[in-house]
Amino acid sequence: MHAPPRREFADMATRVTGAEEMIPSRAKLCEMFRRMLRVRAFEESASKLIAEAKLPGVLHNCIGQEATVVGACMALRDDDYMTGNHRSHGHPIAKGVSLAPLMAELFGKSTGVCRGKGGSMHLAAFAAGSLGESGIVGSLMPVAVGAGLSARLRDTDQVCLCFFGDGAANCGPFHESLNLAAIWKLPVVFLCENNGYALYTPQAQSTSVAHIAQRASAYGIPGAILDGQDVLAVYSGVMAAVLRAREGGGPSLVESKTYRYCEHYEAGGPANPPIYRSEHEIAAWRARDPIRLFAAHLQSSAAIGEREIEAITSEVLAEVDEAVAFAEQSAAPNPSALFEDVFT
Amino acid sequence: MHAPPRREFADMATRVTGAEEMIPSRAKLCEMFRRMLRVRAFEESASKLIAEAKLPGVLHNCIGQEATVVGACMALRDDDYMTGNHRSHGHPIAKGVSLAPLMAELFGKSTGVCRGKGGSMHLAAFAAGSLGESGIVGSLMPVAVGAGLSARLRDTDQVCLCFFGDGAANCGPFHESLNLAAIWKLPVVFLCENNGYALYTPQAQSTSVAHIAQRASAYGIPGAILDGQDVLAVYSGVMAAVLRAREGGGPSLVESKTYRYCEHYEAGGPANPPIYRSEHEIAAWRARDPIRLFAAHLQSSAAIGEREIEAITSEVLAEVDEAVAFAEQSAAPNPSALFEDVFT
Amino acid sequence: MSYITYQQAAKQAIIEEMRSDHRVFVMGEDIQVYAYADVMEEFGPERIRNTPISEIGFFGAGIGAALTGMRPIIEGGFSTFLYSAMDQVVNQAAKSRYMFGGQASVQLVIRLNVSYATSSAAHHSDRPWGLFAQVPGLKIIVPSTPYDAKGLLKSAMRDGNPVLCFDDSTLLSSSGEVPDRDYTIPLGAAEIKRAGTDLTIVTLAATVGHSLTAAQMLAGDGISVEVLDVRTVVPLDRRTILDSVTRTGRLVVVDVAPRMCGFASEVAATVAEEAFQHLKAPILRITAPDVPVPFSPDLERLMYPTPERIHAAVRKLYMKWGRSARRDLDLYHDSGERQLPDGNASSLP
Amino acid sequence: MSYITYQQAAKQAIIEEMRSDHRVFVMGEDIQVYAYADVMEEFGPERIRNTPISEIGFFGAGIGAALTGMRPIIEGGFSTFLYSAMDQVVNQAAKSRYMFGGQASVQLVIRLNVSYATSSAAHHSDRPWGLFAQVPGLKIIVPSTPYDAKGLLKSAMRDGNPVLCFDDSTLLSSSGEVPDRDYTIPLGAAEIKRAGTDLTIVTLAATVGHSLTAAQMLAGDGISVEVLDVRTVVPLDRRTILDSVTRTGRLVVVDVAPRMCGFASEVAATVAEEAFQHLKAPILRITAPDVPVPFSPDLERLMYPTPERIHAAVRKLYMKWGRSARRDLDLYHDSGERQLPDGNASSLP
Ligand SMILES: Cc1ncc(C[n+]2csc(CCOP(=O)(O)OP(=O)(O)O)c2C)c(N)n1
Ligand SMILES: Cc1ncc(C[n+]2csc(CCOP(=O)(O)OP(=O)(O)O)c2C)c(N)n1
Ligand SMILES: [Mg+2]
Ligand SMILES: [Mg+2]
Repeated sequence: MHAPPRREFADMATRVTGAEEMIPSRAKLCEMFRRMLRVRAFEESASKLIAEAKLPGVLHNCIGQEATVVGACMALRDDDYMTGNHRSHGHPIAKGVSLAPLMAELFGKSTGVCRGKGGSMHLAAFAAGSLGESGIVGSLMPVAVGAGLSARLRDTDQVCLCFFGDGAANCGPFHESLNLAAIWKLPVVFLCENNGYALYTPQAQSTSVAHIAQRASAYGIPGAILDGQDVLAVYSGVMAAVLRAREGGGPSLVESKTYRYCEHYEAGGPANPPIYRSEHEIAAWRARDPIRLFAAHLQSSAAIGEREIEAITSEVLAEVDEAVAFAEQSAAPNPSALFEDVFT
Repeated sequence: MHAPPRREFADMATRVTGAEEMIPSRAKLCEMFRRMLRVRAFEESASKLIAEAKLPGVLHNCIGQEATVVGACMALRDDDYMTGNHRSHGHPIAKGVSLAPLMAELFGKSTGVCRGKGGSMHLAAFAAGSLGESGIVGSLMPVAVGAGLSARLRDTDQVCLCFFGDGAANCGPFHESLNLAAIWKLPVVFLCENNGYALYTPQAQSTSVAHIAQRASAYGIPGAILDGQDVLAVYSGVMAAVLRAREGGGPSLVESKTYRYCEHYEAGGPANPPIYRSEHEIAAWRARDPIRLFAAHLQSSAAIGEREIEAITSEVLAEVDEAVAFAEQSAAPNPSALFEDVFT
Repeated sequence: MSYITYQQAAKQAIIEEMRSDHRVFVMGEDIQVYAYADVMEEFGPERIRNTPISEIGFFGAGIGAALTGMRPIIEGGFSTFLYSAMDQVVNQAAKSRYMFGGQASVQLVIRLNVSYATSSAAHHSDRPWGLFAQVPGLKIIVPSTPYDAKGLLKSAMRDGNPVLCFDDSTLLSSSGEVPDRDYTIPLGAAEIKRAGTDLTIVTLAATVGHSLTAAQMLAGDGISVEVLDVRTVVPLDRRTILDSVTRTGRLVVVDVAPRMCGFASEVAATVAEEAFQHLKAPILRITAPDVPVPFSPDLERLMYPTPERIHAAVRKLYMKWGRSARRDLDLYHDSGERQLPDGNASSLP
Repeated sequence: MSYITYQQAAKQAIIEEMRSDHRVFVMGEDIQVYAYADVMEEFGPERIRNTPISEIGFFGAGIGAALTGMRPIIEGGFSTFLYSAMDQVVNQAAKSRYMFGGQASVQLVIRLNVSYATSSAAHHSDRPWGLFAQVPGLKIIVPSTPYDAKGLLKSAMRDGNPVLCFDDSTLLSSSGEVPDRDYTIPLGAAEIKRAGTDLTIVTLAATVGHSLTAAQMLAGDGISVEVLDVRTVVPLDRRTILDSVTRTGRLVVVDVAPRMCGFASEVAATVAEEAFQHLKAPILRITAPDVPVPFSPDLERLMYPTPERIHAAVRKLYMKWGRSARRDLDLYHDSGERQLPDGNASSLP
């Protein structure tokens, strides 16, 4: 069973450094909360739309993993890079991309962030540093290394955050990417969203170590395990790795233990998944829902009051509704677009 | 600098188990010595032949690495499997394949072990368990996993020995193979012939760990570092891994520190290699020549006398001469062979 | 005889083969709980083997197992995942037998889901049978019916060579009569799906059905079309293709794959070489254009040959190059800038 | 103008580009001490970057660097190492621009050594330009002279798209006049290397030279041959090919790559589609047979087109289908079992 993380995981990371950036400002806390809500509301809306057969293709939703996705991206600067995978919507949203062109992309519309050509699995927003998501597991890990290399060669202090799943930790690109980034000391943070499963395969069945982060030792780089349901733990853990990378300390392997509530993917029609995880396990993780946890923390620490939380919530819901309306009203791509963008 | 191993390396492995097979019989010691000589004499002869433009293609010789190659193969049973790489001649010789068809293969003759179609880099002798060598770095590592899997599925207790170089330790197939073998507990022994360089690249420049064997921890399997110039250290170290594999204990990652005296490859014409290693380093390794070390050990331990050593030596030299004569007298492949063996 | 789907027929082939030969086993991601969940009890997790996401690793393991006497089947997932294991497929599976002078047998079947027309975008939509046909040493089957799915797969499993089996996802749930008994369809034998005298359509996979529909429509126009399903790309049944074109004098090749250096090019080139003297009309390729697959269904639906497009293109060709057409007329070729699957455009850049 | 080798010319293109644009850098195995040792002082180890044996890793890193504004050149080594990085090349480099709706530019050049005829056997001898031409989104250049090597490579580096540059190893040490100044050769522009009226040979790489030699020999037979070097496989200059065949009426395609679904198939298909009415003879492909490359020089030398083989095959074709040949004669086709590069055999299995 994929167990919810114990608190000490988070401590491992937060112990690393005490830099100022580690403590988010009130504005940043608000923004974190807003982005977590955006991810969830966006996906819940998309989920409904696809069930109604209003969206083409399939969706890989990350509901339940918002703390990991947002905590990690919020540790980046706007000009930092990010690469993702098939579980794709959360990453650009967390990086700050606005919802309307993302939603339009799910509809395959001309106003989509990729002009309707990428769809759910291949969102990208280069202006926001989002270098793309990918339908091929592990395939953007070396691309992230290249973004880090590019930052070095252009003499900027940009960092690249590379999201990947627990399933990707057993593929060749993982190994080559971590070794390359390590020997070249590149500013890359490899962030494993360990949600316990690759499709229906539990991590323990596919992986020769208990924790993905243990593999850091094979590359002589720091490894950390974070409580992926605690956005602040993720934020500070990833921030430590980002700061290290930015200062020339090289890459890190950060593992965030989290969970997807939903099925591997959603499409129109009934999902009818095989039984591969227990109700008990799902309940245990839902009990530590990242948004509820964070809301409670914000209130108990008096950082943000209930009123503000409600305000943010209704703003986000309105944003999502607007995004859907924008997408629905947008035009389909022109047939000539079929031949555009193959080459410059 | 790639330093000759200290003695403790070997001890790490020999401490592992004290099974009977670990102590080679006198006959086995003779055979080890004979095979080491065969490898060297075969390659020195081939080296001369290619310099005289009597052989097509290029050769990757392993002179200097005989203790590793032979020590490892002698830890196998005849029905065990072995896969290799581009530095290829030593492996089948050490596995017991006779020299004539191997030499004929280097000549591209019809009597070659691969009918002249494989050549130096692609020797194979399936009857002897040699499943092939490969021109693509790392490519036979997953194939070795498959041989181990096959042994398991056929319910035999065969083991597969997988040779690879230090350069292969950074490629995707390495990672996927070790993880697969580990989670499936397959009878595979991954043997890294660490000769310090991949072509002109020193290991430290390409590899994020000091010792390849350290990566064993990323797969939850045993790792060992052996004195690759000491055939008995290699033998016992690999034997420990082989026995473990045969008993269902799963794979091991064994690193044997060794050295190639010659250049990466030899062809007709002057080599003119760039300077990438020091004379001093070469001398330090030559001072621990594996054949001389073993000969000295055999004599000092009174296992084999000088006369016997001389006898074996002249037998081996005669064998090589016969192999060359056989190869030279053999017919070129018939043109129709071009179209044979594409499919069954 | 049972009336079952293409997917069921393929699985039946595998299950029967597993029952009759213990050397047959299956590897792939998530297959234990998914595609083979219903036979786990019979075969167990050793023979129905879940793999990590390690295409290099388990494709290579399949090769190693085959080299040592097993008969693995690899469930490779989507066709686009093949590229992750490309070195194993091209350098090892395809070449080992040759390089090792016939010592090695790579009795291995790799099944791939050729998914397209489902808004999955470019990472899940390749139709790469033409690409792999450039690799000597691989056989390639592309069944178009449940009957063929079972019969070809059985032949592939017994063939002794590495065989890529591309399953057209648009056909997976199509149904047909399939014998319950053991039978095989030889690799390299095309099937004449419909006889005709005026023009030959050579095709494979889902466009076999589309071509038959188009042929029906063309019959209404008074054009008698022969439809040929090659069934296997390698070996390619050139004899049957040439015989047909020798009779009809006109060739159209239909394929959902990109045009450039694809299956359609090979068929066209073969006929232009070996049946030239019988040709009464230009050869026409009706294929997907040379672009990655877009996500938007509004774009993707423009890409593939449909019965209507095949009908229109063949009709147009025949109007210009039919029985009474003058050969010297240079009217046929619009020089459109792009190749759409209406066969109607040149591919000039 | 300097009289330099093909290899030197290509390197000159790269060095000049590195001097004029700091975003250009090179990655590959052992390049610091080998191919680029002489310019290490000028550019340093950051811009001339040694890599581990990690083709997935450093090909992918090249893509990531290109996506973020750099202009990497990847020294990929032998063409057969491409397969190790195939997913990066096909799924990422080729598709990113399209999938991301034009946001991405993958201004990346991947250089490959196409080595053959050197007894290196099947793991080091592929000629896979046709295989990669099946992948929409990749451009492919195949220079045949020092002049082209520099000019095409410069265009490739400035093109803004992923370009595979295949260097024919048999040409690397050939020499020719190369301008010292900056110049480019547009991608997609074939070159008429020799004008002729009776027959067109379309070819690329080393067989350009062989075809020119053959054309010289054929002139002695009274056959006037036009020789066309396509120079780039993608984009393919179909216009020049079609214009030539329109004039000569006969087409022979010569290629060292395997036949099936290869470059020769594409050229043949294009002409059979778009210049059919001008064809006076069957198209002929003179290619390597569809077999892996054997080690033995006695076998390997049978594989590739040579001037003599091209001469003999074209002569034979022309004898039967020359100016006065009767079109209905069915004499031409031997039904040989195998395809040898004498153009003389059918490829029936
Ligand atoms: C190379 C490759 N192999 C297989 C797949 C099919 N596939 C898509 S997602 C997935 C599971 C991925 O698991 P993980 O990396 O843990 O991400 P998660 O879905 O859990 O977020 C698989 C097997 C793929 N897309 N690419
Ligand atoms: C995939 C691949 N990349 C690159 C090469 C070129 N190459 C051949 S041997 C070699 C070095 C291998 O080093 P190592 O694995 O340490 O073996 P060694 O030569 O030292 O025995 C390289 C880079 C190759 N053959 N295959
Ligand atoms: Mg997962
Ligand atoms: Mg080495």
